[in-house]
Amino acid sequence: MRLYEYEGIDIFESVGIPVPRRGVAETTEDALIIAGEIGYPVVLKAQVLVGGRGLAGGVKTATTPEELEEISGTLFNFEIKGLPVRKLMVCEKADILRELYMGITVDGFSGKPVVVVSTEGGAHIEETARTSPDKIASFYCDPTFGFYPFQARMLLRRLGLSERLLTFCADVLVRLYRVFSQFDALIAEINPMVILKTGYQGGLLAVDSVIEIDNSALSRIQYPLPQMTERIENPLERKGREIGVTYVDLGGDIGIIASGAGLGMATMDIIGQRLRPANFLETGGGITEELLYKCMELVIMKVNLRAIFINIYGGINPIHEGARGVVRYIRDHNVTLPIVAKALGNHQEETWEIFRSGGVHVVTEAPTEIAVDRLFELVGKK
Amino acid sequence: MRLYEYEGIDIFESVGIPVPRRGVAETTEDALIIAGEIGYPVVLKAQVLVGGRGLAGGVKTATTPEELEEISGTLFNFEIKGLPVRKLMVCEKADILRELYMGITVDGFSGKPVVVVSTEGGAHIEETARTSPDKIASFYCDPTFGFYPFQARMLLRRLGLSERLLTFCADVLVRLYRVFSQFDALIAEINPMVILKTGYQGGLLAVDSVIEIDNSALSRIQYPLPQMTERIENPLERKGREIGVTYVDLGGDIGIIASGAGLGMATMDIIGQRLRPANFLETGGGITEELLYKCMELVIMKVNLRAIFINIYGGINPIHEGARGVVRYIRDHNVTLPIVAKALGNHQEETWEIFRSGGVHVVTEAPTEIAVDRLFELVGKK
Amino acid sequence: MSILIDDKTRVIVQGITGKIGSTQTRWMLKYGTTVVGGVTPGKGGNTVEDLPVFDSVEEAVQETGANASVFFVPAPFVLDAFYETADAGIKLIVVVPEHIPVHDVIKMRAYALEKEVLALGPTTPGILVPGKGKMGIMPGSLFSPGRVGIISRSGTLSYEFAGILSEKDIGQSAVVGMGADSVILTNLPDILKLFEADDETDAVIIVGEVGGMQEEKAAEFIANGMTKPVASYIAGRFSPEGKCMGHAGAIVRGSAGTVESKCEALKASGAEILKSPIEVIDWTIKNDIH
Amino acid sequence: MSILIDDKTRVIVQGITGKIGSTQTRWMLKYGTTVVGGVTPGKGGNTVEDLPVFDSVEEAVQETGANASVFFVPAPFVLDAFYETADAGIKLIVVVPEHIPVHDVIKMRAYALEKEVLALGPTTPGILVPGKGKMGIMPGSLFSPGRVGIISRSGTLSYEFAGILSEKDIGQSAVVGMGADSVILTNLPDILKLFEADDETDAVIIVGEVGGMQEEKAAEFIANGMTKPVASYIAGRFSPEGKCMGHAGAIVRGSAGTVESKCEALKASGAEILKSPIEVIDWTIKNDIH
Repeated sequence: MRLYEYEGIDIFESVGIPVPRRGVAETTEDALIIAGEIGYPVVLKAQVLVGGRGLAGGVKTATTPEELEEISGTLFNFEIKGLPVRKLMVCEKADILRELYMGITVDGFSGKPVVVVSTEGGAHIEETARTSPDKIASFYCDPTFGFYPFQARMLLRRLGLSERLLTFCADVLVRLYRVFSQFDALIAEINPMVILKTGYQGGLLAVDSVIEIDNSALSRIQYPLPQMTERIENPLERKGREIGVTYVDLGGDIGIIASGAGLGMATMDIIGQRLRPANFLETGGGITEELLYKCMELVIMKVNLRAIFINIYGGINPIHEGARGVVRYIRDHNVTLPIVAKALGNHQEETWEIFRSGGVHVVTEAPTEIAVDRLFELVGKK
Repeated sequence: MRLYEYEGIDIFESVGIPVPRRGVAETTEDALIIAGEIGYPVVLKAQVLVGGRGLAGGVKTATTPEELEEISGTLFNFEIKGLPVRKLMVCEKADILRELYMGITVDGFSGKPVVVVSTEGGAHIEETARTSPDKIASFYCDPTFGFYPFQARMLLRRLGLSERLLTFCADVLVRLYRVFSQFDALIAEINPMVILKTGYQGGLLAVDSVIEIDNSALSRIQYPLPQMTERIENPLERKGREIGVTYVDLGGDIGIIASGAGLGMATMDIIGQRLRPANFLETGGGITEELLYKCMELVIMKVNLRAIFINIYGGINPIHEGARGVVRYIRDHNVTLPIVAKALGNHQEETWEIFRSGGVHVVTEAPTEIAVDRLFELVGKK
Repeated sequence: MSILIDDKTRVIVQGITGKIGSTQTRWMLKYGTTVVGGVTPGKGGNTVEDLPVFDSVEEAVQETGANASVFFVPAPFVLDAFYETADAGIKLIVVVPEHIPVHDVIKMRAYALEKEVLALGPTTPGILVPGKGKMGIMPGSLFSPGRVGIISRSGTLSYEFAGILSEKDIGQSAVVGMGADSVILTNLPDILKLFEADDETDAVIIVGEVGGMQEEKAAEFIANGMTKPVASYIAGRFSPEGKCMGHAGAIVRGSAGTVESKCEALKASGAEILKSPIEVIDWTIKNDIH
Repeated sequence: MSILIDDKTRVIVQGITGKIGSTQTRWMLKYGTTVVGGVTPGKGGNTVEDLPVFDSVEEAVQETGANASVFFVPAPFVLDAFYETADAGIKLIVVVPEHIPVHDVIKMRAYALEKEVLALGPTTPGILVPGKGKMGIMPGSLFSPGRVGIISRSGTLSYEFAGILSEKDIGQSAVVGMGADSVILTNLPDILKLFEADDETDAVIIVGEVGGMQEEKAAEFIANGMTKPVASYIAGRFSPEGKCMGHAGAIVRGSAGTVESKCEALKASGAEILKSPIEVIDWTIKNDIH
């Protein structure tokens, strides 16, 4: 689960990382009040769960209430990469001397937390990584041992940091690791970590936050977090989360239900060569009659659907039970859309029989391509 | 710092250990209200920071409000091992089937946390350890790795626990280890851990707590704790804590100031053969002029003092500065008590000179016995 | 000698008393696997499918001589069970459950390396050696004995490939599910190494997917001296891009992780790229694999 | 060859820029110790007593060839500094500071064992080898070269014994402060072992105190084959009892920890018990130690 910038800043503050004075506004009136308390100039930052906000114009400075009103009004009517702006973070304007980058993620291949720092913070950090790798330093942690200040200092010294800046930045980096660890984060990032012209707050200010929490760990985090479903903008995707499946909304007209992400992606790849997927629903390993009933309901919500393609295997999943759910849905709602199902593995014969009883076109051969041929026969070209 | 039973129970509750319904009363009126909410019978437990309370009559059951009033009145006028009873914990009476013991401490020699469990909980656990060691099982933890449920289960299986009791007790034990670890505890103990006759709260209830926190770690504990000084009953010992020294109040009439606990104990041992120490003040390694001025002030607060014996070494401590503080105090307050000082090490000559300028009897030979001979000459027999 | 599972493999099932654990135990026994017992803390003394259930792995190992374990343990308890199993001396662990926190997985991975345990998963269908046995949830009917090894990041997609091959009478020497999570307990090149060394395997299929660096690293291994023919299919060509926000991952990974980068790396290493699963049939014909 | 400090010992001072660190560096240099530099993070590039200050131990070791370190680091930062120092390859660490949380000490102890570091403290006056050098805070003037080893749990009490001996012209081979905390980084028997093996030591004095099991364990070591004469003084005979509440410690320790139990164990092992420090003089005469 991705956190909003302002939520991350609150978390940074709770572990003692220096952060700007700020407030969150849902209206221009709120923003005016907050700015009044902080004092002008203030920075207005659109809160959206997507990267590249700054380059897209979602961050503006206001030096007077009048300017703030204008900017705030614009931002609240703004969309960034298709996402509406519902909240603004209003914060003090930092007196920037330099900008650093600090980020922690899990390296998938080594299976270790990796701490990345750079003297060139800001929006272009990935480009810096490519063009000036000497300005980036990284450290792979032992997940059992953790990450200690001496390791942070060794890392930061590779960037040439020294004196108070060295120990202060090391302190922040260790606190960022604490966030990473206590919040089961996949990403914990401060970009930029601002070095101020003044000594205020120890001379450092974390003016942005990126925190993504591992969904599998949400229930064990000892911190009040919002509901995961609240922050899914797409209503169909939200419903998918609610019933416990992965649902991705797409632009086409063929509904896809698959068990397993890999099989689902392969199915999309095969279908996508000739037809356009409307969505992609991956059941995971928890198929029941009830679940597939709900999956059908969700997939069919998509308007202009021309057909449904079901691709499931009986390994951990009792696919015969799932088939019962599909057929029950078809009967309850008199579904007339063409449905093609490929279902193999444990209980396959029983599953075929159930599907056929509901008018589903069953394919019994292994290659998904053959089943998609069948689908193509039924619906024709796009 | 030792915590009161009720403070420990609150902490147990915060980590999910099942605990009884309860309240803390400072008056009989409070106790009646709490008992009314819980329902009779209730157990009244005197809150004192000393062991052996149960055997000393500090725990009583009340079955009616009248009985409660009588017991409460008695307990509030009670002293246990010299400590006044200021608070009672009023709690629901557990329907006891069996009592277990669970405790975690640090083993000084191996330097490892050791988890101790027994099927014979209650006040006589130490005797059980001597007479029936087979009813006790213990496990030495790797401090870096921590303590996991599977280890708790292995330990508890050695006591013959099985089925739900095995997994539930393992769960409690791991949570107790979390308390031990997060609170930098020297001791974290549940005795008894009650197995209830009913399934209420999973069938377990931690009805007593012993938690002692490492004083050196108090500042880093993320939990609202009382001030250390608040719970020192003796006003002189409390003042010692406030000025940053160790002060132990004793029954005699010779004041002792020493640098270093070992030297201090040896000094008491030597003095104690012929005279009676009034107190024992250990400066630690932070001697300054100001500190010794305050030490003199504290030691002299003790009534009926006949003499002061100072035994200090100049290693980490600037003893010449300390001597200045002693002499300044003598002058400011026209102290006429005989004072004997042995002071050796760095800056010793300077120290002797300063002491002599204040009328202190200086001994320059190494054996403390010789200095105590000098003290004996000055004050005679007890 | 097949890889991972052979005649000496004695399997215990952790979480055997759960619904999935008991069902899958039945399927494993039916497939001929030497399952010798199960573990569920607090359920010791019971039996499931006539197998003894123990409270601890230590006891299970002592009583049954088990040397391999397959997990059907609820996600929050997997880390604890993993430590217990590694401590009990078991050297092959298959972690079937999904939704295990990544921060737990990285600890398990470090522990496995330290204790020299070969562990697969999480979110793996397990291992199946046709005709010998299986640890996990692969549906036995789709597999047949033969000489092609399959390594897959996806469970059901591994069934798909085995199914396609089996229908054409091309059997498998072993099918290994690595696990679908972003961090897995044993990396792809280490499995590839087992197949390269296995005298019952003639060729290997890698079934990968978008994301991570496993396939790129596998390509390095292939380029550095894999002698057996390799075919690879990478799923996710038409998958919508994630709304990635953090830079840290991108900095660490560089350009790796896309279907293109994986296919390029594998192609450069000499592996055959399959654009669609069914192309695997042509590959076997071309390479005279049967 | 003296124990712990010899001609090859090159010492760095961690926390050298602090008040105590710089003062004690001056005393150590004055005593003839080979101090080669210091470390204070963020103060690299400065000098103290003409010695270079570095930001990290790694750098200090590279630049100065240091192989030993003495800590004057504030208590909250000691654990971090200890890990850093052990990782940098230093094999002798003296931790002078007091008030270090026990939970930190047990982690340091485990790390020292893993990395084969000999560490003393916390709350230790350090090590002094008369005429050769010292690491820590012992006041040099009280010590003189000779052939008696002293191991002490208490700082100032070790000075007392050295002072008493030196006044009678009985010198010391080395004086080792183990540290006064309930958990220390190296246990008493391990130091005793060094003196037993040291050809410059003829006899050993153990200065103990009430509490813990160090002296009882030392008695075991002595009984199991220590060949040199040992005298022991245990402080705390007249100390008031602590208001102990928890049972766990008592269960783990049994009856150990009292002055009586320590004296009994040491006496049974063949050590001489000194009832008062001054009795050490008679012991040296009786055993012809000079």
